[in-house]
Order: sequence, then C-alpha cells, then structure tokens
Amino acid sequence: MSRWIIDHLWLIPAVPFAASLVILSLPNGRHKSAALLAVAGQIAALVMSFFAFLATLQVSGFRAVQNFTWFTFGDHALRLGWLLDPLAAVMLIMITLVGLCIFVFSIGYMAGDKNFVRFFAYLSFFSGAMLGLVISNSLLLLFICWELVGLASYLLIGFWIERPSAAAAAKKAFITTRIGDLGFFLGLLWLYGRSGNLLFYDGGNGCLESAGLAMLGASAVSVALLIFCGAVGKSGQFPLHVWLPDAMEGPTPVSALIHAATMVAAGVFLVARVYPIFSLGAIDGVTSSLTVVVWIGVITALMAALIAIAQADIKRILAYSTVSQLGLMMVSLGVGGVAAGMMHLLAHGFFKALLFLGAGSVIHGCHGEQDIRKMGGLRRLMPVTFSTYAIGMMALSGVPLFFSGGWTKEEILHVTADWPASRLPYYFLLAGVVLTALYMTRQIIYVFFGDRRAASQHAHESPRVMTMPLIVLASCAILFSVVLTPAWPWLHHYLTDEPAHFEFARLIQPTLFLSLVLVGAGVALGIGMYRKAGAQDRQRPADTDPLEFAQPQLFRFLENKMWIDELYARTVIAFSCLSARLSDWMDRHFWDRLVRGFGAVGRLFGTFATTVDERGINAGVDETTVGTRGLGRLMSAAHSGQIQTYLGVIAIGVLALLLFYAWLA
Amino acid sequence: MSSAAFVLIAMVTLAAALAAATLQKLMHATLSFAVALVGVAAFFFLLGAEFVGLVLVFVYIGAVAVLIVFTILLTRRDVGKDRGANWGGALLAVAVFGGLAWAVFKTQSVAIGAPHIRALTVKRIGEALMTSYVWPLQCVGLLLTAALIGALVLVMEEKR
Amino acid sequence: MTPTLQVFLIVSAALFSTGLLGALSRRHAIFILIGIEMMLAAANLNFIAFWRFSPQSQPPTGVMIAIFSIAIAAAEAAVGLALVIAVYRHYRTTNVDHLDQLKG
Amino acid sequence: MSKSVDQIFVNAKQWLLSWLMPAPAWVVQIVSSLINIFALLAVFLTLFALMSVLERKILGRIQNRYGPNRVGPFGLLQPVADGIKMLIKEDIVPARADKLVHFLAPILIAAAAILALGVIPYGRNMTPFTIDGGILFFFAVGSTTELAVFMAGWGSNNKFSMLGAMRAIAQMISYELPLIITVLPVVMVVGALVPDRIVAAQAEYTLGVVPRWFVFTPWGATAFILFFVSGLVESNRTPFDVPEGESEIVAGHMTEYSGFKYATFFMAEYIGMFAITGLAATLFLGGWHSPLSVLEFIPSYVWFFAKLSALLLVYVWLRGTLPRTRIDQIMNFAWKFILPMSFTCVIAAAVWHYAGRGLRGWLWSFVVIAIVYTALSMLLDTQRKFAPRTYRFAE
Repeated sequence: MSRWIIDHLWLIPAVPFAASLVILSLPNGRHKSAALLAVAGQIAALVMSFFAFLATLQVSGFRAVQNFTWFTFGDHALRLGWLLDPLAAVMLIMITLVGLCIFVFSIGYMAGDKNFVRFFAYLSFFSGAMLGLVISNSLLLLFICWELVGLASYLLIGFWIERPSAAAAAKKAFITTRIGDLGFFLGLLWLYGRSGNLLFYDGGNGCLESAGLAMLGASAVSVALLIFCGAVGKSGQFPLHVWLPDAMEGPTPVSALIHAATMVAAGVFLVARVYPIFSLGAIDGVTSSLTVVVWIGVITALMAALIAIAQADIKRILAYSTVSQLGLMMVSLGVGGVAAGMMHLLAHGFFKALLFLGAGSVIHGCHGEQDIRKMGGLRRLMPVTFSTYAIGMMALSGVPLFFSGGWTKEEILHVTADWPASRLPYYFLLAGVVLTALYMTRQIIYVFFGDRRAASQHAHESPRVMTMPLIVLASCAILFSVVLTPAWPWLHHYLTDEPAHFEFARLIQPTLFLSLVLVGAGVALGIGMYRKAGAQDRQRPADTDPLEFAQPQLFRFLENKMWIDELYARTVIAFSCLSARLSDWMDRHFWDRLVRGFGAVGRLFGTFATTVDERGINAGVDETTVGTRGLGRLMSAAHSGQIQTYLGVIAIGVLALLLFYAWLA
Repeated sequence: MSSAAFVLIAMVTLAAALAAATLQKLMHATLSFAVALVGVAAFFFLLGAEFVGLVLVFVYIGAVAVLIVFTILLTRRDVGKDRGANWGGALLAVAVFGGLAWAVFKTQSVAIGAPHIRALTVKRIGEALMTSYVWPLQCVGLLLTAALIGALVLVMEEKR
Repeated sequence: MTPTLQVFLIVSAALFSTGLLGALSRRHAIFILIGIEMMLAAANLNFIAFWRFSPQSQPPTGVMIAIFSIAIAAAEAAVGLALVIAVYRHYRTTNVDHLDQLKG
Repeated sequence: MSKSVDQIFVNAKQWLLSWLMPAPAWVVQIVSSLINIFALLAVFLTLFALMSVLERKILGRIQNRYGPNRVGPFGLLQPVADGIKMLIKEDIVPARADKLVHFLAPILIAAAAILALGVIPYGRNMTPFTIDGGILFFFAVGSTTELAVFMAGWGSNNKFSMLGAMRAIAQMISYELPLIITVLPVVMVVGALVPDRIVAAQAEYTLGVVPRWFVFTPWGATAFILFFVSGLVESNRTPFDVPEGESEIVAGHMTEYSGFKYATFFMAEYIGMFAITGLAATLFLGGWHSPLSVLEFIPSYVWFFAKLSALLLVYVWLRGTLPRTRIDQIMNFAWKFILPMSFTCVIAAAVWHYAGRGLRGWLWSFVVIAIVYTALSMLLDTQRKFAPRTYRFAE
C-alpha cells in the first residue's frame, strides 16, 4: 500500500477534485449525497495521506519524486512532478485531518443553507487544490495549485453572494493576493530564465539542488524576495494583510479551513519549500532575503497582535491572531528555524481550526451574532464548546507543558534568541507572547464569563455533528504535543532528518520559565483589565471596553486597524483612481482627436475615390453585370425546384452513360 | 438453389414492388413495399446470406416500415391518396430497365452458375466485422448516432 | 438448372427500375422515399449476388457492404422521414410539387 | 429406458419418415417440415386452450371466486365452448374500413407469432427449425408484429383502434430495444446465435450441484429480469396492457374485430407470450436441462414445459396482482431505466468473461451492476412525495 501510494501520489488531490465535480453536478436539493460524497472523498484522501506518511517513515530523509512531461514546445519539454518528503507528508496529514473535521462540522453549520451542495463542492475543490499544492514537485505546478486555492478562497469568501460585504471581501482578497502573486510569478519566470528548470528535485538538476542553485548565483536574493511577495500576499503578512480579516465574511468553516489552518499557511510552506533559494550563500545563517523575511514577520506579528486587542468581532480577533501567528512562523523561518516554523504551522493548524470552529459553534448558538460584547456567560450554556475553546485558547497563548502551541512557540523563541544578526526580534516576540495571552483572555472573558447579555439570552449548545469535530481537534491539539517536546523532539528530527532520542532532562529549560512568566503576565493582565468587562464598573458604562475607557486614542487607533485600510484608500487606491481618470481623459480628448484627424484625411481620400469610381469604373461594370444577369436568368430556368425533375434528369444521365458505353463497346 | 423457388420469389417480389410504386392508397403501397422487401430477403436466403436476409427483415419491416407508417399517420391530413404512375416516369423507368437489361445480357462474363462455397456463418461475419471492417463499423455507429440525434432535432417541437 | 448470375441481375434491374418509377411519378415525399429505399434494396441484391457468384474470398466483402448499406439506409429513412414531418409541420403539405422554394 | 423416453418424439418422426423412403429428398424435407409444423400447432393450440381456462381459474382464485366450472370436468372444456361461440358469431367489418388491411392484420399477427415458435429447442434434438441466426430470426419475425398491429389499427378506421395501435407500437418499439440488448450478453458469452448452442452452453453443473444457467450469474439474473419485464410489455400483458385497456380505449386495435378474427388476435397474443417465455427459458434458465443432475432421467421436454409453465404462472400472477401503469410511465421506465440497465448487463457480461468466468468474475460483474443500479436509482429518484389528498368540494 505504501509502495502503491508513492506511485499514485496524484490520487490524493484527484479524489477530492473528482468528488467536487460530482457534487457540482448534483441537483440542488441533494444535501445528504453532497455531504456524503465530500466526506467520503476527504476520508479517502486522509487514508491515502496516512499511507504516504507511513512510507516516509521507512528511511530517514525519505524523498520520492515522480516527474512527467506536461507538454513539449520545440525541443523544450515543460515538466511537472509530484514529490513526497517529510514536509509534504506532515502537511498532507494535517490538511486532510483538519479538513475532515471541518467537513463534518460544516454538515451541522450549513444545514439550513439553500446552497449547501455548492458549498461542499467548493470545499472539496479547495481540499483537492491544497493537497496538490503540498505535493507538487514543480514551482509551476505549485503556482497553478496556488492560484486554484486562491480561486477556491474567492468563491468561498463570497459564498453568500447576496451580501454586498461578502462580495466586496471576496474581491478584496482576490485582488490583494493577486498583487503578491504577480511578484511570485515574476520570481518564477526569473528562476526559470536562470536555471531553466522549475522542478524542485530532478535527479540533481532541480532548481533546489546544487546544480540549479549554482546557476542561480547572485540573483537568488531577488528571486527569493519575489517569491516571498507571493507568500506575503497569501499568508497575510504586512503590508498585504488587509484582506485576511475581511475574509471572515465567509462562512465560519471556511474561515477555519482556508483562512486559519491551511491556505494562509501555504505562504509559510512555500518559503519552507524553496528554503534553499533563500539561504543560498548564507553567511552564518543570515542572508539579506532572510532578514527581510524576519522583519516582515516581526512587524506583522506585533501589529496584528496589537490590533486584535481592540476588535469586537469574535472572528476578526481570531483572524488577526492568525496573521500574528503567521508572522511568528515567518520569523522562525527567517532566523533559520525551518523545522520550528513548520511545527508551529502544524500545531497552529489544529488549534486555530479548533478556535474557529468553536467560534462557529458560538455564533451558531447565538443565532448569528458575532459581536463579543453582546455575548457573555456562555460557559454554562455551551459547556463542550467552552472547554474545547479554552483548550484552543491555551494552546494559542502558549501555555507550556500540555498544549502543542506552547512547545512550538518555545522552539521558535529559542531559535530567534540565537539569531546572530540581532536580538531585537527576540524581544519583540516576547512582547508578542504577552499580547497574545492578553487578547485571548479578553476574548474568552467577554464570550464565556460574566453575565448573559443580549445575544446569549437564548443561546444553546450545538448539535453533536458540530461538537464532535471540536472534541477531536481539541484532543489533537493536546496529543500533538507528544511529538513536539524537547524531551522527545521526534517531529523536529523527522523534518530535519536526524534521529530522535528520548531525554527527559531536556524537558525543563530555563526559557520555559521565562515564557511561563510572560504568559502568566499576559493572562493576569487580561483578567485584571477585563474582569468586569461587560458590566458597569466605576464611571465606565457597560458597553465600553475597559481599554477604550482608559486610553481612548490608542483604542481608536487599534480598533481602526492602525488606519492601514484608510492609508491604502488614500494612497494606492487613490492613485489608481487618479491614473484611471487621467487615462480616460487622455482617451477622450487626446487620442480621440488624433484618431478623428486621421479619419478626416481618410474621408478626403474617400471622396476622391468615389468620384473616380462613379464616373469612370462603374459604367463598365454595370454593363458586365447586365450581361451576367441575363445569362443567370437563362440558367435558372432549369432549376425548377422540383426534386423529381432533378431525379429524372439523373435517370436520363444514367441512360446516356449506358449509351456511351454501348457506343464504346 | 432451385429455379422453382427463384421464379416464385421473383414474381412475388416484382409484383409487390410494382404495387408499391403504383398503388394509390399510401397504406397499401407501404405494405406492398414491406412484402417486396420480404421477397428481397428471401433472395438473400436463396443466395446463402441468411444473416443479411434476417437483418434486412429486421431493419426494414421492424424499423423502416413502421417509421413510414408512423409518418403517414402524422401527416394524415395530407396523405390519403396519390396518383399512380405518370407517363413520363414510366417511360423513363422502362428505358432505364431496358438499358440495364441490355447491358446485363451483353456482358458474357456474368452468365455463370454459382460456385460451391463454404457456408457463411454468423461467426465469420462477426469476425470480419471485428477485424477487417472494424473501422467502417465504427463509422456506421457514428452515422447512426448522428442520424438519431438529427432526426430528433428535426422533429422537435419548435419553441415559440 | 439453377439460376445464373445474369438472372439475378435482371431481377435486380427490374426492382431498381420499379423503385425509379415510384420515385419519379409519385407526388408525395413518403412515396419518393419508398421508391428510393427500393432502389437501395435492389443494389443490395446486386452486392449479395455478386458475392455469391464470385470466387470466394476472405472476408466476404459483398455481404459486408450489404450490411453497411442496410444500416445506412435505416439512418437515411429515419432522417428522411423526420424531414418529411418537419416539412409537413411547416408547410402543411408533403406534396413535392408545392415544395419548390429553391427554384432559380 | 430414459433415453428412449427422452427421444420418443424424435424417433416417432423418424419412423414416420421412413415410410417415405423411396421418395426424392425434397419430398422428405417438405414432409418433415409439415410434421414439425403440425406438432407445433397441435401442442401450442392445446396449450393455448389450457392456458385460457387455467388463467381464468387462477385469476378466480386470486379474486376469491371459482372461475369457470360448468363446462366439462372442473370447467376444463370451457375453451371448446368459447371456440364454438367465436366461430358462430357474426363477423362484422366496419363500412368505412380498409377492407383488405383489416382482413390481413389478424392473419399476419398470428403467422408472426407462430413462426417465432419455430426456433426454440423444446428438448434434446427437438428444435423444429434450425438456422444459423436463430435468435435473430426470432426477433426479425417478432418485429413484424408491430406492422400487423398497425394494420389492425389503421384498417379499422376507428379512433380507438388507431390510438390503441399507436400506444402498442410505441411501447413495443421502446421495449424491443432492451429485449434485444438483454439477449446480447448471452450471445456474447456463448458466441453463437443458435438457440441449441446457447442451451448446450448451460449444460454443466458447478460443483456438481448448481446448474450453469445464466440466470445464476449477476448479469444473467439482471438480464433475465429485464428480459422478463420487456417480454411482459411486448405481449401487452398487465401491468403493461395500456394498448387494450378497456376502461380507456375499449380494446385498442382489436376494437373493430369480432368473431373468429378477434379469436385469432387473442390466440396470437397468447402464442406470442409462449414464444417469449420459451425464449427466456432457453436463454437464461438452461432450456431443457434439468436443474439437478439426479433428475436428468426425466425427459428434457418435460423440463422445458415445466419452466415454461412456471413463467406463465408468474404472468398470470402478475396480472392478478398489479394495477395498470400509465403510458408515459411505461415509456420513461423503458428509456431511463431498462435501457441503461441492459447496456450495463452487456458490460457486466464482458467483465465476467474477462475476469475468468469464476467467482472473481461473478463478484466483479455484481459490483458493476450494483454501482450502475445505485447510480441510476439515485438519478431517477425525483424525491416526489405524495401529497395528502384534500377534498375540496366534498366537505
């Protein structure tokens, strides 16, 4: 089975794709068949991914490549391929497992939607594209899948097309990521021009292998930065992060699957995949491209964490948290901790999907309300949701020991501290830890503690089909830490291809206490500030945020997302509007005049030609025409329109032929 | 292959064919046409091509004749009767027959008896269809599909 | 005495001419179609007769052509009759004398 | 002993022919054919008579009444009485009928039905008319029936006759296609169009117990059911008897027939039914082979007629059980379900053949059929629920 799946790797994305096509062809009312098909496709992909994963365990440093020729132009063949290595294998497992949970959750969440079938078709389509992205062995194939997941994201954000805000958000997401993708595409072309091979691994000639890298030479930095543009767009890094919070207009399972667990992580995955290009010619592990990655990551992580503090929409908080965490991963990659970054990506995939699904459950229970200030006291009404959400929150905040997020965050801090270029990112990340704990505490206090407020009066626990995925994901978020701890860093070694040893003593490290203190500080700060968040407290009215009361200016700044959208509206968008208007004006007044002038000259010639034509040539032609017409009239008499006449003439023709033969004989 | 059978079949076939060409009632002409085709099929039997004979009956009586009859029914208001032969047509037909018959009699190489041959089994026909004639067979399949679709499109109710 | 190829050819020619008579002298499209089908059947008879009287070859070409021609005749009849119905719907007649819109 | 009983009819014919020894070969051939025809007519006309009375009696039992029981012992002489009645009835021909066509239709329909009987093997060495393309002959002759029905409808010059004939032809054409296509897998597997060869191919027993009848393979079972249903439609029997549904169009194309012509139609219908069930038994139920090897001492023709009777009993049973379907339902059923399923049978038979004709082939072909069946039923299921009946004016 393991052997077989290596040869048929393409089946993993193909199955969800096929399921998507079949679902798309179903009539609109067939909810049960659609859900069944989608889940079955996902289960099949999960099983196959599992076997692929088993295959990678056999040899350390496993790498299976399957290349094929797509088409040939001239004597030049364009080749694509599939690739299975530890990086791809863990991504496969994570995507299919999280995806399956979310598919199941969606059955409950979308139950009443009239476009249920379409939703599952899109989900399956996304799943197929994402799996294809992960296992592609060619930058071009990866780019194709990259665009396909972008399309799926667009379709799903705008799933409720009847809402103008959803349509706008979908458009925004599509266009913003497209800016990054333009860079990506340029980088791809540049890479192709330099190395002539877009395959990652091709028996020594791939663009990530020594020969290909050697050809790349000094342009590696530019190529890497251009490719990083794509990652910035997709992973919502500063300055292209603006689309991700707006993408929360889509249904919550979509937010969980695409905009938290998988697609937005694709940028991080991309950087990890083409890491040899980034690290080419590194001195002491530092290159200029990696430095850019680090600082973009730091800015994003801090900025998003700050904005998250002042948001009121439950999903937006999580969205900013996602942006912040992705920044964290970028930092980790930039400082050389590829394994740490990927581990955090996987752990984040689980607990962020959990959080989003929990949020979905809360929204479902509160009848569509998303404003955390209107919730409160849900702890008793939704016990399962609450406990799983709390687990997700602790994993995200980085509470050590029991939660996967804590260990991976620890790992990232560790590698960042050792970065030779600067210590600054390390301190910024420590600040980020405090902020993360703070905003998560704020959210959980608003939603689950305190008194019941407007939206939570008639809240109810979600059905079994929705809580089961939550439980599964929560247990994943905890159990996953088994392979992450420094005592037995199995996953780390699996990814970096070194043997793992169990050593209990490494479990307790000095930095662990530091982060424990920081997380504790963040949580304590949160409890201190928001203890009475929803209620009347001293002079503060009940519906005012404590931070807003204390620091109105700062709060307004953060609440409005640091005015970045407005900044873009004033600069980039205004500029394009202006140039559009200018072009319009040029078109109307300048080019039009020019064209008209040419037209006038043409008309002049025309008048002249007409005169010659009418006076000189026509007379002759007219005579000819009269003659032809007379001839035609003569001939058309034979065409009576009576088919039997024609038949008779044919018979006469046969007779004539016979006579002719007789004459010959 | 006996002469008696041949004469009998030829008489029936030609009489039915003549009836099909001259009878005034459309229904009667169609039925005569069916009889004439049964006669042709009988000729095929006589010549040892049983399979083709059966196919002929199957296709012409089972499909074409029924189709014609249906068409008569659907265009009933118009088609009750038709005139029989007209002189021009008859003259031309007789002339063509004369020419052909003259050519046949003139050609000495066709005045031969039947050689003894191996019986033509359905198995042999099937093997030939699946080997040497597989390409024409596919083409005919395509043609029939196209004809089916074309006929459907032609008689579809026009949307107003 | 057994019939020779000549006799079969004569019968076939007679059948053909009868079909021609029908196709030429009738005024209704269906009759013309019947005449044409009859001519086709005569041609098939020729094919079979030539196959039977020729030295045998593998594969049986004459029979094959007859089979294909029957299939094609069926297709022709189907399309032809569909045309007749379509024409009837449009002009309320199947009399070919009145269907002379294409005259020159 | 059992051998001679098995061949008793064959030997009897040989004995009769031996009287003609000095005559030329063609005379012997003609006499042999005449004997076959005579035997066929005798057997099946008797069966027709028996069937007509038994059907009425069985229907009577199903409807909790006695059925005919006055003429002869247990009413068994009822057909004789019916026959006399039919013969002495006035033969009415409508004034505006197309007399010739009206007259020829019953003759043609009866001739076609009886001709079709000729190619079925009734026992070991008991095929009346052996021909290379026997199955094709059966269907070629059977297709003539449609023309005959149309002649009856047209010749009567009656609205009901015409409508009935059109319905009959529409459904017969629609179901002739699946009827032939369901025969295809058998012909493909056996490799012959000769009924004798098809029967011979089903002679053996798997493990010495289960007979190798095609009905015991997944494709064979499916094809048999489809063939049976299509045969039901072809012979215009309930629940597919819309062409002559008396509550709608009097008696369909037989409306204007009376007396002996009507009886001929009636007989042709029954004989057509015998022919199609006989073919079903030949194709799928092993023809004249016995179901158990220990029972092979019973003569082959007994087995054949036992199978025939069993199938006929199902016909009667269905007639007593099911209500009449609507014509559009019949047509939809044919084109949307039966036809795709018949094609599936062809594919499944090919799968069965290429997977080795063993257990593996059995399972694979079963999977093919199951998949297509499930897909079809999902596609065709309109999820139309029956609304509760509301009485609008009868409060």
